[in-house]
Amino acid sequence: MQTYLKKRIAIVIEQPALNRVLDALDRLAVTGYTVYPVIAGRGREGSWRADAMVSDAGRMVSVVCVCDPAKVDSVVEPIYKIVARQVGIITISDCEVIRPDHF
Amino acid sequence: MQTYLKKRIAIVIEQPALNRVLDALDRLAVTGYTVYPVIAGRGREGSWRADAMVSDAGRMVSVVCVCDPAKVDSVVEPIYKIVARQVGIITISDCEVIRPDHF
Amino acid sequence: MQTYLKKRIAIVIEQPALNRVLDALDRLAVTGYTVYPVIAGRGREGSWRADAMVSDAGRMVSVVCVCDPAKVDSVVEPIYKIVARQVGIITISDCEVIRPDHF
Amino acid sequence: MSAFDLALANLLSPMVLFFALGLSAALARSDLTIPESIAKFLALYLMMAIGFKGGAAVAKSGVDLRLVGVLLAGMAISALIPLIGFALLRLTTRLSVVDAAAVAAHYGSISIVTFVAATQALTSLGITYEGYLIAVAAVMETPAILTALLLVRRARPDSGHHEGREGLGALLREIGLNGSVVMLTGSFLIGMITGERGLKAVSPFVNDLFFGMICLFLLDMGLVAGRGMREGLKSLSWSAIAFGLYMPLISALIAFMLCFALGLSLGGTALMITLAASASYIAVPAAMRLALPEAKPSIYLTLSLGVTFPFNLTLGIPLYVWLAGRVV
Amino acid sequence: MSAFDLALANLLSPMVLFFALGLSAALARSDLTIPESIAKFLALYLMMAIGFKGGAAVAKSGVDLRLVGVLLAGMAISALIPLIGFALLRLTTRLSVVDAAAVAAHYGSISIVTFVAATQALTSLGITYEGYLIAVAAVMETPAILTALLLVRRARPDSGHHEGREGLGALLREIGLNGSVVMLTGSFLIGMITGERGLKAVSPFVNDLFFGMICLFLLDMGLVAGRGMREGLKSLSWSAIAFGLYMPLISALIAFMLCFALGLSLGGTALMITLAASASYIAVPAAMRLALPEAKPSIYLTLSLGVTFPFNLTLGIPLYVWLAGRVV
Amino acid sequence: MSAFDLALANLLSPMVLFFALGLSAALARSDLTIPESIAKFLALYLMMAIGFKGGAAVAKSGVDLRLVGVLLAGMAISALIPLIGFALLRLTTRLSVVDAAAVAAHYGSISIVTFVAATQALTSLGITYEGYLIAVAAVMETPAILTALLLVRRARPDSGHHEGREGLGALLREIGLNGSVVMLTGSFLIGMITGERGLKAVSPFVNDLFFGMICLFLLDMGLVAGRGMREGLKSLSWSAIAFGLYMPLISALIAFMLCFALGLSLGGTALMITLAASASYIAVPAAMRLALPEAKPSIYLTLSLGVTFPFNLTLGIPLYVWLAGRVV
Ligand SMILES: Nc1ncnc2c1ncn2[C@@H]1O[C@H](COP(=O)(O)O)[C@@H](O)[C@H]1O
Ligand SMILES: Nc1ncnc2c1ncn2[C@@H]1O[C@H](COP(=O)(O)O)[C@@H](O)[C@H]1O
Ligand SMILES: Nc1ncnc2c1ncn2[C@@H]1O[C@H](COP(=O)(O)O)[C@@H](O)[C@H]1O
Ligand code: NA
Ligand code: NA
Ligand code: NA
Repeated sequence: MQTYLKKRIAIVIEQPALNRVLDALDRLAVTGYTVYPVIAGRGREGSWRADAMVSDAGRMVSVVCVCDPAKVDSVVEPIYKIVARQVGIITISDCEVIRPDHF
Repeated sequence: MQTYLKKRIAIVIEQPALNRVLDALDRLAVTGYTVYPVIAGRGREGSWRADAMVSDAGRMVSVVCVCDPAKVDSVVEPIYKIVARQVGIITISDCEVIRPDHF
Repeated sequence: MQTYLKKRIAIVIEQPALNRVLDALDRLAVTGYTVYPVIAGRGREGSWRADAMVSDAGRMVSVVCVCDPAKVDSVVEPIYKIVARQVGIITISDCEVIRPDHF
Repeated sequence: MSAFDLALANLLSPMVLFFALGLSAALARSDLTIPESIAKFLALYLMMAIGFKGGAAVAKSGVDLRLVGVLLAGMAISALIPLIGFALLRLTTRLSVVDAAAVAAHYGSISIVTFVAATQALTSLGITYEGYLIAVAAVMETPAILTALLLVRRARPDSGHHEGREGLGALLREIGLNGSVVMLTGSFLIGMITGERGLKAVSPFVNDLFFGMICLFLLDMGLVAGRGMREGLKSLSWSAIAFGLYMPLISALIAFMLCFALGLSLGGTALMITLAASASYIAVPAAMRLALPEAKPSIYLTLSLGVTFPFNLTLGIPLYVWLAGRVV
Repeated sequence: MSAFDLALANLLSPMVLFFALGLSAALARSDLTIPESIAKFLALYLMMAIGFKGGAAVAKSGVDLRLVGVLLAGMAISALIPLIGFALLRLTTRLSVVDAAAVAAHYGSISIVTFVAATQALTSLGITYEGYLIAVAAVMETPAILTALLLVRRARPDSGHHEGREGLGALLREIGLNGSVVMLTGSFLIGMITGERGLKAVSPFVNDLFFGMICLFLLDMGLVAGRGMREGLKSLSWSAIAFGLYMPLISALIAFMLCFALGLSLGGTALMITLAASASYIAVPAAMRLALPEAKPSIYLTLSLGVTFPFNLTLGIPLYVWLAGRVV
Repeated sequence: MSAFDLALANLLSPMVLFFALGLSAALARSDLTIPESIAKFLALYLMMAIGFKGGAAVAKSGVDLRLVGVLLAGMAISALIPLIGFALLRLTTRLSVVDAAAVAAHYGSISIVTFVAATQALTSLGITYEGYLIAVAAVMETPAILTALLLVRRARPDSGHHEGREGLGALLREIGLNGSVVMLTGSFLIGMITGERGLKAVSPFVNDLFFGMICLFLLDMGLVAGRGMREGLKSLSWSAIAFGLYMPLISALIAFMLCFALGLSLGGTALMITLAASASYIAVPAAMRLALPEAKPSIYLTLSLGVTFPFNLTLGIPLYVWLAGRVV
């Protein structure tokens, strides 16, 4: 089966800033994204657990966006600007898809 | 530590069609799969949020299946047939494992 | 945008053993991890669904840890010792990051 | 009470106000949400409570022949309304065959929350109704889906292969065993079997809490409807939106005429009309994703949730109660 | 009441019928589910309500010496039953040492839902019971786990290294601080401290809602048990399934004999027998995954949830109530 | 009642004991947890119940001029306390400008659970209070956030660019439309509109269940506070921890003095003092993550949840009730 190389941008970001990331993605030329729940984690800001919180502050979610390798930089840069100020990380990896026009 | 190359097939599919995907995987020669919840997303069908739905229609889940590179085509093809008709995407990427016989 | 190569270690482990994995990661020199919920799956121990359980036994979670390629072995080995005895799998893949010192 | 007084009392009920709260919050983009699992719990609770109470009421009143007639009438309404809806949609809008059939299916089926809101409106007016109406609600959930499938098959005789390996049988099984239908029917049967005695034991749960739980559920419905309006309305044509407003009235009129023959009480008539006028947004959308995946959810969900549900909840119900008064 | 009448009344109670609804839905592959977090909430509620009420009852009746005797008897039963269970399993089935020990641990420990169902059955028969029985339930949760660990160590003296770095101490801490044990014991203590006054304030929550919440919980148990049957039964041998049916009876007989010495009321005796006969499916499975990870969950979960729980809920409880009548 | 008797009665109330249970469980590293969605449901329920009841009370008593005065006083307290808190933090601790401003914002805003616990303490003492205090609670949620932003701007005039594209307007909108504020205000208005009649319909839900639900919520707060203590306290200096203990007293004194002019009843005065003394941990932390992301959540969350909340719940509330007795 013929596949096409794309990039998978994975962002872990604190919940209160999620809308900013999604709004930014909406403004950028990406065809979509998927948001995953996160139930616990540890980073420079220490460890946390969703079940042990009353506020959304400190809780994380994860956004995954598959896009064309040519577009990666134009997507990552504005997102990185948001993430750098908040609690969160960005990773980028390769992936293949079947319908290249979809991404 | 010695590792072995495998393929990671990641499917985002609308909840009502999940059972069809899993049934297909059960019929195929994969050793297992993992289903992740999804809380929000955007695609060609517009954006959605799990917290803002009363029906399972329009809600997504994500299925990840790790399998042998030799088997990828025979797994992806029937799954793609299901996904192509529904709301959803498929991505494939490389990964390494420690117990090659497990996948 | 300049990126740096890291490794992404993904562990699927049964919920009751999660604390052991996290404690091990805390002892190892990793800068953080992210824990994702899992809602269903199939493996050698058969298939399961979170909604169809009353006990945490048999339920899975997924831990993702991004770390330096040089550290992979020292991280995977102790984790593998735990996972090998329990229900669970480990996969390793490449990814890129923007802030290399963060991982 | 005049239709106007009815409407006013309805609009100022806590139920409708909580719906309005949710709607406004969603339209204003507040981050107020009801977690997914809580919304599912509220829906389960609703089915359980309304089913159990209906069953217990039937256990008390006994089953008579009229019950059978009303059940059959309900199924007929559910199966026939989609035909009218489909024809109207094809005439007045540019929806494709599949989209029109999918939308039509929603209007043949029913909305249990609209039903419950109508029962509460009746209760607050001191009007009683036959317990078995809840069984009628249960049997009206699915026939409309079958009609929609037949409509598509007729228009596109080759579409059969789409069900692929799963086949029509598997599809019907999936649809018939839908969780909300099972919960409603099961609770109804348990209520029937355990009767007064059972009802007494669960009464604080299914009766006392009921109103508060519905308020919460309607808050959630408001949030969902508001989001649907924000996202979905722009993709709908005016003719489609108009359909979401006049179709419930057509369905109500059909039920209204049928009710002259059914011999239901005032409350029962009002509920029967409400069932006909209400549109599904739980069972049918899920079934459509399996049976007619090409149909666009943004169309049928927005129409049912963002247009018809708010209309029925606010203006429809008082109108249907008033209409019922013309029958009995 | 004859044993037969008891059984019939029990089978037609809403609780058992909701369990049957869940079971049928799961066996028919309906998509009816109770979200995970709701099931956890129902379990927490159950522990809180039953614990609080037990504690308040003890605050009223006062603590006497008998309480201490009954607590010790409960612990002894929990610690000893696994020995019998283990021997029977090794004799009659092909289960490995580890699997047999893990299964045996479940039968020494208790099922709080079975206990609650028995209290409801007693209440509906107008039979009272000692409030401290709930404390007995709490202390019976864990001794069985220790017995199972000792059984495995005796059979495989080298298995100690398996606890690795965590050590036995850490393991016992993890097991003893299991959430359900903490919730049950904590609520019991709060009930004891705040007594009548506290109970009055929370009564609508812990008393009035109780029956409805249990019905929902049993619906979930039915769904879980049904899925367990569908997936797990095929992997069990007939001799193992038989064990799931006769072992509760053996445990019941042991408790029955002990009860002649304990001087409990009729209701208290019935509950003591029920506790002995019930098998754990929350605390022990989680502990087994940590302490004996080689034991297969498909075996012990299926036996406890898919065989013994349905048996106890339907036929066991009336039998144990009847048995209790032979003691007092 | 002496302050000591008040404190003792408060410490032995089920609410405080459930909080203690959660705290101990978390400190002992038990795996007891309340699922995230249940905690959110409990919070929503709380807002709905307290809001509705407050609104219905105002509908009964009518709106008078005093209401306006008290609302303005509440806003003023909320806006001014952060100034004092900020000055004290900068003087006594090494917190940065941003961290100090963020912490100060929490103490100007309010904790609805502390408020509810105080109402329950009053009820158990047979003391009544003005229904509109809940509206005061709602208006006190956000002014403190604005003060904190102004403090940071003054200290770092260049920091404006940080709001970047979103701008201050968008920020205020996000903060003002926070879910908990919307739920509280909305329910209050619905209570006011539907009055006695509405309250009667939802009373079993919002009144009878209330106490039990609060116990569960406080169990969760205990779990959260315990985890906060375990993880966060070590990163706090002694001077910061001390701030978490004396700041509520300073706020209480300010409210105390203001109350001589407000003419509230005994209960109303106690609640006003409690509101001033309480510190936010839902609305403000979320707002801080958006408005001042450089501020460390480990500082403000630990202080508010791990220090001030437990203090207010156990010792603060009886003290504030006693203080109120000195005013009226
Ligand atoms: N090395 C890592 N691997 C995986 N996830 C991480 C890692 N570091 C941080 N995270 C995630 O990113 C969140 C924020 O990290 P930080 O900004 O370092 O506090 C954490 O709570 C984790 O969920
Ligand atoms: N480019 C993308 N990156 C990540 N997820 C996507 C992307 N496009 C679509 N998705 C996910 O797939 C679902 C269905 O997409 P679609 O079939 O395009 O409507 C969406 O709701 C998203 O969750
Ligand atoms: N081939 C696979 N691909 C993806 N996930 C898997 C695979 N095999 C196992 N898993 C996951 O790992 C869990 C434990 O697997 P096992 O130890 O084989 O029972 C399963 O429940 C799945 O969630
Ligand atoms: Na209809
Ligand atoms: Na037992
Ligand atoms: Na304050």
